[in-house]
Amino acid sequence: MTDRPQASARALDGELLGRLDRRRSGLLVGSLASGVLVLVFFYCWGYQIANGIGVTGINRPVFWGFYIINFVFWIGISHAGTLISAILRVTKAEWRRPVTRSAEAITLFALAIGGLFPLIHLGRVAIFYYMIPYPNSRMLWPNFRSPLVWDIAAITTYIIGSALYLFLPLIPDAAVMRDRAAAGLKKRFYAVLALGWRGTAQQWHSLEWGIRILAVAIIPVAVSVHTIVSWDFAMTQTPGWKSTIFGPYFVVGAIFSGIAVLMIAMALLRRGLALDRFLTDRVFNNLGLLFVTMSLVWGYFTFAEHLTVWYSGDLFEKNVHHVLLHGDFAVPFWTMVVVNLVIPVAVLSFPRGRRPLPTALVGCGVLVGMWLERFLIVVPALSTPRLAYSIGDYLPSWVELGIMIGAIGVFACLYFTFTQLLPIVSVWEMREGWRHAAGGGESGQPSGAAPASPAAASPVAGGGAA
Amino acid sequence: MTRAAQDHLVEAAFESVEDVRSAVEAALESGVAASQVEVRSPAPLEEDELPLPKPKSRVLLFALAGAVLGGLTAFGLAAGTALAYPLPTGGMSIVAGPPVGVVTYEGTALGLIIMTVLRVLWEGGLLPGRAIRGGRGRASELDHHVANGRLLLRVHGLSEEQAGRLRGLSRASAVEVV
Amino acid sequence: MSSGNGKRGEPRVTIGRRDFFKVYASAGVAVLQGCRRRDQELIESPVRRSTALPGASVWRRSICEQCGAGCEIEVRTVDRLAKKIEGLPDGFVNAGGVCALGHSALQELYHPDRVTEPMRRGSSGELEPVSWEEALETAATAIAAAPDATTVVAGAPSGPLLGLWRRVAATVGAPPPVHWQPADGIVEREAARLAFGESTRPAYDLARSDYVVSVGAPFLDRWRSPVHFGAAWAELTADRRGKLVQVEARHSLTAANADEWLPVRPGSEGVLARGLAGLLMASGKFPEDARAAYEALYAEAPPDLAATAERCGIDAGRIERLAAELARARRPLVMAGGSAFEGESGVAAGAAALALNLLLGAVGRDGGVFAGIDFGFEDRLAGEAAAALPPAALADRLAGEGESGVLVVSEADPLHGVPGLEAAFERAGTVVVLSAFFDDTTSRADVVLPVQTDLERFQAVEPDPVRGVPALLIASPTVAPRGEARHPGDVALALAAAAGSALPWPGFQEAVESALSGAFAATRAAGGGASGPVALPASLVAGALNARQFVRRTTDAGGLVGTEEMRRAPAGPASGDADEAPGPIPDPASLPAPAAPVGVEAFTLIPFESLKLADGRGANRPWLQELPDPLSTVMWGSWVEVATADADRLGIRTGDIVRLTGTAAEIELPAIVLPTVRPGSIGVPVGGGHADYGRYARRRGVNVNALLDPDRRVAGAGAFARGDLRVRVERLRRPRRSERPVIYGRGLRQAEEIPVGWAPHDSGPAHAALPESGFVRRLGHPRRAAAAPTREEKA
Amino acid sequence: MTRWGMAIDLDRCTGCEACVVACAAENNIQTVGEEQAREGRAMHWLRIERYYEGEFPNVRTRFMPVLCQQCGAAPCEPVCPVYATYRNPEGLNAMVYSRCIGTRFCANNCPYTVRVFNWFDAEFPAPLDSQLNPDVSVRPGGVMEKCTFCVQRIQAGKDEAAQEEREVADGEIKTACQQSCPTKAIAFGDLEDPDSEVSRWAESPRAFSLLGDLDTRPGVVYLSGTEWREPAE
Repeated sequence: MTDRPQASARALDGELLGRLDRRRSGLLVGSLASGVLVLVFFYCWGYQIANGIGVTGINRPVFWGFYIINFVFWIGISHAGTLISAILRVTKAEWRRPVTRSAEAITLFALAIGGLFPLIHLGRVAIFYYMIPYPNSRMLWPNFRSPLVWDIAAITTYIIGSALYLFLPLIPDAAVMRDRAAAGLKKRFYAVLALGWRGTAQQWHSLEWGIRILAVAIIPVAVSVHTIVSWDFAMTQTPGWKSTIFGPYFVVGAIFSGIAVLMIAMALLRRGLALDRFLTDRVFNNLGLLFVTMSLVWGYFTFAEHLTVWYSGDLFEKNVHHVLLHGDFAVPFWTMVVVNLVIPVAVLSFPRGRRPLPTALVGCGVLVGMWLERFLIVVPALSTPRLAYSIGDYLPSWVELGIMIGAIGVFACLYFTFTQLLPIVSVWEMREGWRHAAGGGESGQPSGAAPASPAAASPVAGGGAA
Repeated sequence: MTRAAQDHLVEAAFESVEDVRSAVEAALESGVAASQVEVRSPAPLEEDELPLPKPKSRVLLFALAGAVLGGLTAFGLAAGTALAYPLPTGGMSIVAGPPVGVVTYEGTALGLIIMTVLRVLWEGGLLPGRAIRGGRGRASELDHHVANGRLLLRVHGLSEEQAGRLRGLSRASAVEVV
Repeated sequence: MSSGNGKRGEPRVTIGRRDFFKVYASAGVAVLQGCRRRDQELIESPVRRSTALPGASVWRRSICEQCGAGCEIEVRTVDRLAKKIEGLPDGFVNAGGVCALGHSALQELYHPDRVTEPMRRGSSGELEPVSWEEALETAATAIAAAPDATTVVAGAPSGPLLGLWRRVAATVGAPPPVHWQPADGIVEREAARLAFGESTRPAYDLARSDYVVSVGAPFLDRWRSPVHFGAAWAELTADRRGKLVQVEARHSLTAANADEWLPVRPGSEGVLARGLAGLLMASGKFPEDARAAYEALYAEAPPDLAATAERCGIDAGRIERLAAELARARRPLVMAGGSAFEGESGVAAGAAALALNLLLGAVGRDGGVFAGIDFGFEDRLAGEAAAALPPAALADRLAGEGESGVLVVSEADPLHGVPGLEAAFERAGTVVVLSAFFDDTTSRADVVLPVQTDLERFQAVEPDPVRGVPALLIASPTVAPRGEARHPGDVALALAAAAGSALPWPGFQEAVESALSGAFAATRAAGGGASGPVALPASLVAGALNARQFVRRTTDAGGLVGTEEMRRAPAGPASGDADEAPGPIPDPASLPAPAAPVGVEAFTLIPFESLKLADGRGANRPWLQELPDPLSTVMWGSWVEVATADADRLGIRTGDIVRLTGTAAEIELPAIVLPTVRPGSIGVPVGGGHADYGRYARRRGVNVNALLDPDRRVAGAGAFARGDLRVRVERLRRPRRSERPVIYGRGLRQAEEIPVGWAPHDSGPAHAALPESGFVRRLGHPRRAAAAPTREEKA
Repeated sequence: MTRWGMAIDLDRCTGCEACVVACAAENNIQTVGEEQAREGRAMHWLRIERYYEGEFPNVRTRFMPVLCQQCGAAPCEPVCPVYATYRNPEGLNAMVYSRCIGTRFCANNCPYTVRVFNWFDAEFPAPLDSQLNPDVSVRPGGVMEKCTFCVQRIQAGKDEAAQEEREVADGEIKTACQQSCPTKAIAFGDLEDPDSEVSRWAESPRAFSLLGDLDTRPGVVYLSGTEWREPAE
């Protein structure tokens, strides 16, 4: 009775390990290509540090520009992983298994980049550490009343939490890599990462506890991070920013853009690593449903946001509202609405739209749309201050564009390297899934395999019920 | 039997949990104590899959302690800093509630997360310099079997006779026995 | 009395009397940080030894010579470097105020592109540094070789320095110098001569008037003394006691501040004045002799209301109401001046406006108009030398000048001011320029003689007689001169000496002291009580034992200042210093109206002096270049003001590059569309587009003077006519990024929209009493509608 | 206790901008040049806002000098993460240049948009730097700055009074803008002193606070609102 599933699981096991073992030249090429962008990133940043923050296009009154937009954007992307993977883990959704690792990696790298942007943005980056609370000779600690210090607290927590949340489930897989590697540098590398993991019952038990607690703990952290990012805006007096809805609005937007980038990453991984037996259509279908839900929720928030402004008739708020909907920012605004709401709903409402390619394409659109959303939050409000005499405008400089594109390169480079070095699909969690499937006895098919089989749904259902 | 004689170690890699279970059952029947048995698996096993005592964990306790610790630290940092440097800004009170609350919240989460991970590593013997008693957790020649999805049974502190018998028992179902 | 100077609050060691100079030593004012200074700048001052501690502030009195107003200033110096200019609280003209241009004298002084050594054009054709002796030798040789063919152009305001130039020119045998000055002043004098019989710029007592009609005079912009008139205007309108009506085609800063602005058709200002006169006479509210005095001036009857309204483009009802208000006012006053009077018939228009004062009985009464008298130190220094020539004489002289001609230009930039002189400058044998900068004229010089700026000089200034009280202001140098720069008066005397006809004084200061000494002697000789061009009022010399003591006292006291009692009415048309017998003066209403616009693109160009660049001298100061023009809000560069209606018609948006085509030249510059511009007219600030003039001015903006026709003259005034110029306007293109006008605070997007009709201070109520400090004790609502005049702040 | 405040009579302001240049001269404010100014980076601490009402020919022009309002409840202060700006005991929004790291958050949160930023290091080509006021630091690039109410003058005034063992007299301390104003449209002094000139101006029925309904409790009070009326015969 257990023969067949076991044999099947062994086969899948072997296949998965084989996939991970195989060297992918595409990944190497990707790493190198994105490495060039990494150089662009650091050249532009170095140029800015050498010449002054004035090499950007920001001005008065638009004191914040691309850097803050990208900061919010990347922090939003970071919600791809940890939050989504945590939610799925907490709800014990079986189909999370092939997804979590890649999602968590996205989080960590996006967060690292997002966390850099406020530093890039500083006028005097050399003394950024003034914001960090530590005993110092200046006799003054940071001002905890500033949302920026909340940001530091939240992002530090989130980045540490995300790194650990990525790392903890990675330990058994590092041990797998270690034990499969021939002696040498590679083995030593994995040995360091594995920390002496052997897979004993106590280790598994503690690990499961740890993951369970982290998954629960990381959700409120993730929510707080983007809420606090939104408070960088909502705490001000600035018309167009001062809004109570911003916290949840930003969180939803973050998850939305996070899923978008996750869809893209998974589609690429599935294709690039031929992981279609593991990242099944079922996974895409489920994520696609979540995606369209977030799109609708985002649309709801956007509507609510602008409805209240429009209805209130507040002079200053209406000025911002006007340039957004009808004025100079109308084109990006309506583009945003189309790619964030109209297209996702139109495509993802149909099962056929929830296949890898369409979801990835929709995800690309949403990324653009969510970037635009951040742009439309930052720039129109600042360029339309209360005193009309100071009305201004903003065009980014090549330095800002270089850093923005470079940051994408940094992300890609990190991600490619990570994929090359470590299992991008969590091996032990897959194994656990297959074991559950086998143990559940409802089906001979392990989770994730044989997408065409109607029985494939059972692990998901079973997981949900458990 | 002398103590010196009871340091034999039997390791056997199995394909399935059932095989491990029979081997463990056989070992226990042959008078091996449960504490001498160590099973390494490629994925977590269900608690009742093996007739061995359930491992215990205090991760949750430590997590809560970490949360309290982190929260208090953050509160002290935020409120204490404000009191140490009472600079008025924006007409707010010196120790303003909401900001202190926000920082405390993050500190709580951070303390919880760090303590959780530390405790997990501690309990698993994964921290540098912390080994687990009785040769557990040491590297084995057969670890690659675990890596490749098999299970590894290790029985420590056996006499030569016990070891021999156990090896015999295992050979029937095991993939490899040392 | 220097209580107002305690502003720094630094402990004070008073050294001299009456603000001659004040020393404030400060124990605690240390250099906070960051002020980097080069050691070589700390040159030992040859002028005075400071009694101050290093790092301490020393306040020194000086006189602002950025324009002819003669504001008295205090200069804060620290370690012998000038740091800040403040108005002298009891300054004769300015009473503590300083304008933007005045502040910027510091940047003239410390400009990085100053000329600080004499230069001569070498064999290579380039200017090369030479010694003063060589430079003076070269210049003097040329002058001595052809004294008759020597043309002196003096840019200084009238006063002792101009007198000295007259004297020097006469001594070396050259014709009288050309006094390079704005046409406006000449027209005003000539108009005053016609209306009042005395050729002085009228003095206006704005502060005590209660109804002022300013016909074209942009006295809050950059006209005569904006600081004095600003303060007077504030008194006039304090608590809305008095009213200012600005009659001007362009919406100047004065028009913007006026209680009522009458945007008359350009060139019709005089007609409006005549029309008002008709209405006023018809009102029958004025004494018969006033009527008679006015009517005697004109051969024609004033135009009727309909004709006036038609010519001026102003609603007849409005003119009628204005006349009625004027007739009812207790102390009405009419001022005249500005670019409106720089048209060909400017004198007639100016006279028509000034003559209204005769009718209103404003001549010689408080809140009225007075003669702009001075102590005559220009003539005292000039001696027997003939009067200076008006600017247009330069063109006439140059036209007849051959290659042997010598041009001596002192502190003037005629090549920037008037087109068509370049060829004559090229032709001239030797061009000697006294200047502190490589301006357009200096760049063409054969010999460049560096001169000192205001704060480096010994100063003797007869201020613009805005108050009707005569004065001679004297001040010692405030800081050491930069490089080898010398006083222009000293240079003039040195030139004369080198040319072989030395004057008895080694320098300008000695010349002034000699004139003072002479005035003392003449006054004593006249035996008290006498006054006039030779003697001074006796009260001023009383108490001095001898001329030497009088000179010492006068210079120590910072000059001679008259009293209110010395004010007097102009001599009157019948008796004045007019050479010809009194008779009818030209009536602007009977002169033909300026030619009607040809085609839709024909506009009347109104060149104006902005408070940033003035006549162009402000263009080299970064502070002023970056100062937003208060109305167009443009920084850095030139612009053309276009009416909203015209812009809509021509498809012009703010920022668009437009081309203005005059008779001889065309210029391209960005347009600023404003709702305040009179349709059919365009305004362009003068002072931009220098070929050189230092890094901040070089090729910055465009020079609207290029559109002038040097053959057009203001009739009867010898000045170039700048007004009533017709130009064609065409839109060229959207600006490239580097062409966009720099509009304050309004970025790429809003460069096209200037918020209109939204004054945020009117949009909401002020907040309630403040719990924290409680400093606002009352809820104050802005009152848009007329509120009862309040006096509470004045108490 | 002192609360420094300013009152500006808009009915007296002609928009002549003498104050703007006086401020630049007193406070070592850099001029940024044409290119930077075009980018919207001019650094005036004080600007004369100009508004038009109506259409030709019945256009009213209004000028309003806008400078740091030295708010009692300043939105700019709490958002600074490093205490580079805070409310000092005399009611000034102190700006500590050496602490500023250039987040520009304060400037975003200023409803009056009066904060300016040093996008580059200041340049004063020699010998223009000879003019720099030694009492005021030259700000490095990457640092926010704004009107200080001429705090160096306040300090000097208090020092002098302290040396002479007396209180600072009303009107003794003048800001640079106030001092050069030809029409004397600006009053400066202690708002806590009910007899000071600025307090008397602030009590005027014409007085209002700019964007007063934000309740930032500005230290700058504006006076505006009367129109000329022909006196009765």
